[in-house]
Amino acid sequence: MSSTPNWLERSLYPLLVLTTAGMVGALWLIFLHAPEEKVMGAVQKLFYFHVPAAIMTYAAVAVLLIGSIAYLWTRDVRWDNLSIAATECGLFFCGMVLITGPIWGRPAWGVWWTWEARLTTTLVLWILLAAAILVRSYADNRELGARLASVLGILAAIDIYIIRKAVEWFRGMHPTVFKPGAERDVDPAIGQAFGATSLVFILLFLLLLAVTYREAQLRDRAERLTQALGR
Amino acid sequence: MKAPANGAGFVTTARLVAAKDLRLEWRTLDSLAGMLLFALIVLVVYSFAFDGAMNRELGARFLIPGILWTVVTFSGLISFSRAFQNETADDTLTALRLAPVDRGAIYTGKLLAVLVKLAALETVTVPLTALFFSFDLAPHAGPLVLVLVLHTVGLAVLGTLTGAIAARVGRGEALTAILLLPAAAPLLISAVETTGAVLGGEPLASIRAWLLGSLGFAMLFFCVAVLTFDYVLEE
Amino acid sequence: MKNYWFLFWGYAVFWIGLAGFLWMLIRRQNQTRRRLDRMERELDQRRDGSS
Amino acid sequence: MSQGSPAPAATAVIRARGLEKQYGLLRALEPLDLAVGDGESLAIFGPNGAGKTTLMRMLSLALRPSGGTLELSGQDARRQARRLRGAIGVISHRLHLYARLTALENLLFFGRMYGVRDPEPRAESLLAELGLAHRAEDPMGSFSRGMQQRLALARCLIHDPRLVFLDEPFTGLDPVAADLLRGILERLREERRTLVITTHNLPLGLELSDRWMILGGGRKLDEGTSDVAPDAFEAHYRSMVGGRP
Repeated sequence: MSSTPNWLERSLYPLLVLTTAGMVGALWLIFLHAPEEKVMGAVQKLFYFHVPAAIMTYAAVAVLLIGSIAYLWTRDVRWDNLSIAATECGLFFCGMVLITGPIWGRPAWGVWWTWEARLTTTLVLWILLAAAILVRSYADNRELGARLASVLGILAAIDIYIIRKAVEWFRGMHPTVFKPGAERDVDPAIGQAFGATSLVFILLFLLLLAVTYREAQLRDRAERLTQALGR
Repeated sequence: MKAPANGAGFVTTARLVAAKDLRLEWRTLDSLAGMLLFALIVLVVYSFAFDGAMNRELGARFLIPGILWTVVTFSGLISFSRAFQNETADDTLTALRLAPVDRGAIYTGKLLAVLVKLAALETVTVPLTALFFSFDLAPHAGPLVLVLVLHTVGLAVLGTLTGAIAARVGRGEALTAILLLPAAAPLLISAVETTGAVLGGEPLASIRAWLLGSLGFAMLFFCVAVLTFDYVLEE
Repeated sequence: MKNYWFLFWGYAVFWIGLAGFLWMLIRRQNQTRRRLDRMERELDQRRDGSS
Repeated sequence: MSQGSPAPAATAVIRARGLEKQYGLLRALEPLDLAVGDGESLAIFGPNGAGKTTLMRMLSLALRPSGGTLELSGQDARRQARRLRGAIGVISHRLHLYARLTALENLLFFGRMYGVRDPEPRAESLLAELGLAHRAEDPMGSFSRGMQQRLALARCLIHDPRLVFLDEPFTGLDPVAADLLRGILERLREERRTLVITTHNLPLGLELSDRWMILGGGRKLDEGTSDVAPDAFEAHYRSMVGGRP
């Protein structure tokens, strides 16, 4: 019964191949096609991974918000599985942003960390996502954990928007590589490399989401089987 | 046979729950005693960390807001996590669930009780902070009260919700802190900013945007809490 | 030129992180699958035994 | 022994179809059909872990079912939950009372929560009836177990519920308190309230009910009417649940 691959499992390998191929292409564009940026120098190339990872973090939060609301509405575990997958992927991308950020920030700003708008937001988001996983593991049954984590998911999604605004207001010094007015000055190759990497990251996000979702599904089935066997 | 009793309305329920909680608190001083002692200890530790000379040199607006809000936030955690732990002893939480009332109103009642406790805490700790770190409270009293009330309400709105979530999985202050503090980040930033401005003698108009922002934050999350509380309370 | 080291480490950390995440996912999934297989075999045996 | 006689559809106060509960790992209750008529009294028997408490909690709208439908007084329980709760009273082995509030304060708090118009006289008459009037101003925590259970009964009845659920109400009661409770339950039956009761005391359960149901391993094993000889029923019960208590 469990050996029957569903559409999710079947899409996994094409997605993996596509992502890998895309990644190779993106790396070629980043390192061999796009020129070195004049002001920031070589480290600027971190931008091609740092920014798409940040965008995917927000995408994961959006998926989490949808999954949370839909679960509370329908009480269908499939939505909760989606929330679990989105939380885990969000945590991964968020962690990558948090690590690549300071590595870029050190040579660019001269410090590893500042309490700046996006850094603060990202750190807070990471804690909130980790807390949602914590609450799930503390809950003594799946249903309660799913419900509480869904409430937290909604809370985190709304909150992250506000925190972003608040801290921006408070102090913002994040580099903006594309300034809306100055877009014409940027070498088109930089734009191409960035666009390609973003597409590859979308594929990567979908791939990771599929894997984590599939795992949540398997765990569900394992629980049901355990119960069918009388524990 | 009589028709089934229709449960109490939203406001009545909130008032009943709050009055019940405060009566219990008054009899046991369960959370208030802990809150006050904890606040006192934090203040003493701060007095080791920052001596009076440093504070006089910098002026009240630089050190005091941080001290004040860490004291309020961390002592507040005790009342947030106790708000629902006090319903576990004889499973009165189920009794509340069985009542034909809006569950958002139960949350509101708990929030009101928490707010009264926090107000009591602040009336003691704020003058005490002024005393310990020797600055003059009197000229800023009015604006300071406004700032305190506004941000305390916002903190309690989120704190009561996260405290309930922590209590539902059988955890106390630690989990409440993990859930609350990141979520309340914008509020804490605003609290420290505006308190500093007020203590620095700046006019309220200069921090109008912050105050309105905090008010909006509190109202938004109050609505979120009332709407989602059914799911938190559900067995 | 120091900047090249930051560039190198930035990408290295990303790949290490991704590999670690994938490794964790695959390991967890294999565990779950093994558990599932074991239970399914047991279920089949019970069916054979009872019929 | 099976004389399954579901109550006529028109007068059913509780009607469950395929009601079930699943807790992640384990299924606490298999899909179950149930109908209890107006003014009828149903006794639910079964060993520990049979799913009695889960069923009671779902019927009293404390616990949300995983599947199936539940109608109380002909209304969908999920949609009308809040209104229907006003007609339900619950007694369980947990007291659902505040130890630090006095007997009277406990009753007044819950009476007001249920929207009882004039709770003071009602609370006082309940306290008098249950022999607690002299302790009305004492905190519940200072009571003996039997008195606490009586106060829990008063709390359950403060809003005059039409449907009363009693989950092991006799557990931990001394003989005097048990007799008092039995008298009150008899009176509730005379008043044509609908009762659902779980107990390990088979003769007592049969005496207090019109129909019975045996649960085991999360499913309904058998049901019938209570006009049977207690000894014969006990033998039947043992054969059903396999000798377990």
